[in-house]
Amino acid sequence: MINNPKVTHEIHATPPGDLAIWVFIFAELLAFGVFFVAYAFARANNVELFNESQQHLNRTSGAINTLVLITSSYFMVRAVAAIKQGLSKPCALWIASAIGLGFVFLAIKIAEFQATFAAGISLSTNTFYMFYLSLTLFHFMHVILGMVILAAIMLKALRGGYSAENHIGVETGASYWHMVDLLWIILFPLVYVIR
Amino acid sequence: MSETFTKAMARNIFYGGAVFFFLLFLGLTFDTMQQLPSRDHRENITDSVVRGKHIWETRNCIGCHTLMGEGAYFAPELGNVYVRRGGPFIKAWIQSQPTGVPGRRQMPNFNLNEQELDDMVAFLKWTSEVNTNKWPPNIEG
Amino acid sequence: MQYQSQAVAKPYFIAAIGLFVGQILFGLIMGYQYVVGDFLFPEIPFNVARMVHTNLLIVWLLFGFMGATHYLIPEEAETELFSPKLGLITFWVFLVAGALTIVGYLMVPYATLAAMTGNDLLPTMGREFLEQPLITKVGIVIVVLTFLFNISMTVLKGRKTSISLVLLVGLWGLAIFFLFSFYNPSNLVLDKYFWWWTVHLWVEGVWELILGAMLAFVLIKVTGVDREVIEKWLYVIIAMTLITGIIGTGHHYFWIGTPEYWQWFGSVFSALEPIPFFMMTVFAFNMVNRRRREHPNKAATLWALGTGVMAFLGAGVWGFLHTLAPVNFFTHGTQITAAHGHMAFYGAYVMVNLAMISYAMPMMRGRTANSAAAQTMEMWSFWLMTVSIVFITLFLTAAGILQVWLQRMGTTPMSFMAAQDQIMVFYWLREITGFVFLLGLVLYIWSFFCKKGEAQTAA
Amino acid sequence: MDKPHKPHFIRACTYIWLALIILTCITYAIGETGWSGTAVMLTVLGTAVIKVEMVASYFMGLRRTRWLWRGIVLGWLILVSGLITIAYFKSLG
Repeated sequence: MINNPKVTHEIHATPPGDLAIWVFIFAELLAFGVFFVAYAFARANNVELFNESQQHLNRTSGAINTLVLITSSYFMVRAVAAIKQGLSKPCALWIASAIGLGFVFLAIKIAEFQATFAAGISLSTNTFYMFYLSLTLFHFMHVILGMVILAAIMLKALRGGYSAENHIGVETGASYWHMVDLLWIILFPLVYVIR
Repeated sequence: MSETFTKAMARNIFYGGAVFFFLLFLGLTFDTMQQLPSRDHRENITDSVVRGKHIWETRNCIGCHTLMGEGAYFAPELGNVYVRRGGPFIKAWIQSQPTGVPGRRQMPNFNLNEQELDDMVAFLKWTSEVNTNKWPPNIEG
Repeated sequence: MQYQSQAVAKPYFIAAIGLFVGQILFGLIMGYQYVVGDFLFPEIPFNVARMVHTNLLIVWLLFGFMGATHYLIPEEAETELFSPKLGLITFWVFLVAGALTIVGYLMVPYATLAAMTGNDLLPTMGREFLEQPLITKVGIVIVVLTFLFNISMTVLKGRKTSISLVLLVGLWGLAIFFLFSFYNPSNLVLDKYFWWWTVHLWVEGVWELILGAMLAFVLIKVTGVDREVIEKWLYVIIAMTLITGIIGTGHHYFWIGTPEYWQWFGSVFSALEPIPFFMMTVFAFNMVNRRRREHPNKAATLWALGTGVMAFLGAGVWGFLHTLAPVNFFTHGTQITAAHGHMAFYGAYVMVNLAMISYAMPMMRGRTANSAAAQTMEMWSFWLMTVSIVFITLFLTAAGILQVWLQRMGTTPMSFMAAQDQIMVFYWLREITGFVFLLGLVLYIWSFFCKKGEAQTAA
Repeated sequence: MDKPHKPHFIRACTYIWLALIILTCITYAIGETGWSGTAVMLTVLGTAVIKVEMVASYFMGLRRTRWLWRGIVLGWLILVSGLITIAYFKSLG
């Protein structure tokens, strides 16, 4: 029976990808969440310092990075869509482009860090920079870890390791990558914009 | 939970998470090592301070006292004792032990000579000058 | 007992319990010295008693871990030990080295012991928990390396299960981080920084891996739940342990001269450290509820469940109590730390060792479980010891809160000794509870010799 | 079996992607103006909350799962943004 084009909206019992990654995702959300709240309350204690130091941030590069990550995240959605149709090669291609944008994010971020460190700013300069550098460096490492995961999945996809029926690995990598994007979506306005 | 939660993925997260956070820990350690010289004034570590630390260790002072809050909780904190009491008091106190007052906590007499006493004071002086983020809360330590 | 070489574990367990009794005796001496300052002075000054108490604790836990490893690795790897003889040699070398060290602490003034044992060559003595002379430290390294060689070869030639792999990672981690005890720079801040790499990354890092592996093994045997499920949970729990515990070292870097950002990293990550212990409790109860067999050894099941709960209470809850920097600013170096220390060590590491011993000992004596009478006695000892530790922790917490109030807060703080005099009542209560603990321990030992009722040898 | 049909969520996610791009540009624009104050902060934070909810529901596919999973992420989001708002009001006071 050919199922109708508008497929019924069936509800899965568990989120896409391996449940173990979701335990890790929730732990990371908790850790970042506590850091975001800590930033907010630390800001409440010295507003002038935070507002003044925030001026020196490169908001443009932060915004571009947000766009980069969102697009990269979208690419992963397309990668999952591709593999659901059993198209291994296109799926690998989408993942490769997602990793490509990941490199773009890293490049922009490294440039931003270089400028910051060149200006003699370090973790101990003041509370704002401590939070700014901690949060962005912590997120930066998560982007790298995410790209390692995506690379592993891409290689397996290239070897035809996934199929329409069995592609839980791709969904796992996609879920983690979306989390990395999701965290940056909060981090950008909180650190770069709100004053 | 059914097949949606595989052991292989959990194992990967264990190894990945451990390596990831150990690298982050090494990064923070590297930065700390850069910042420390300006915070602990290591330029003030004279031979006397080194000998003082050696005496502090070989008499197992940490077995009763705390130093910067770490050690045994039987006797007072000595991280800021130099500020609290001053060098001469420390030397006199060490020499006058044990008090022998019945029922009170006793400190053995380590029979330190004049040189060793000066070294101990130098070590405690250096320790009191380390930037410990304003700890302890007050002079009592 | 499926493999003959598992019997090598027996002397380890016996030595472990023997040293445990010694630890408690010295604990009682120190407890009394807190209230009657000059008790046994100058024969056994407080710092010597403390050294013996803490070193016996660590050494008996290590004996327990090594005994547990010698017991479970052959069964996990489904092959005989690589060399049972080597296992016994390691045991005797470790026991003699440990005994000599303790005798050295007691018989000779510490400074003389240092001079005698080449401390001038490479000074590593005089630091909390690492007071052992240089030759003992070198001896420990040799013992642990031969032990690891013996165990690793066994696993290599046998079946590799997740439990044995996790246990090996934990044991190799233990050996590697012990090497930091040889690094003792003259800069106190650097000394403390890397001292925590041995102490913290042991008890809140690799030891939790060993704890997880041992608990998983006992639960598989006692509940019969299939290995796949238990090993999945094990990996998730120890993943969370290292994710939170490694950076969690930061909660020791608040006040020792390290930069201020550690107050944020240390607080945030160590605040998450109770999560793996909570998961371990849920895991233990979940497995026991979904058990597929009624194992006759009820006592071991009780110990396994108790480990989860008490580890979460002692290490998790009591740890969180004083891990946030603003709180730790006041409670650092007070009796609150001691309270956490007692319940955390007992809940996490003492209980998992006792669970392993109470599971393995009957097996090694040819029966699946002790008689009902013996098990009842053992359960009595469980409740006596656990409840008394809870009370000791409560008394020390109360003492700590009062100490903080008197000595650390307000505009007219009391001196240390004046504050100590005000909290003497809690030290008396703690000392009395200590004797109840000793009673529980004696009951535990006696339960292995209880002749009443016949041992159960159900399959 | 004929080629499995194109997943239905592609088109939805494409629209979501565009929406996210636009919302980011808005946030950036607000940032560039340098305005501050409660209204601006609530707008920016609100935008971020909407964006995160979109990513979680559509990109992460939580819309197609039991309410529990979506609830966890949404609950976390509300808690964090709520605390940030409280901290912001505290900073004004």
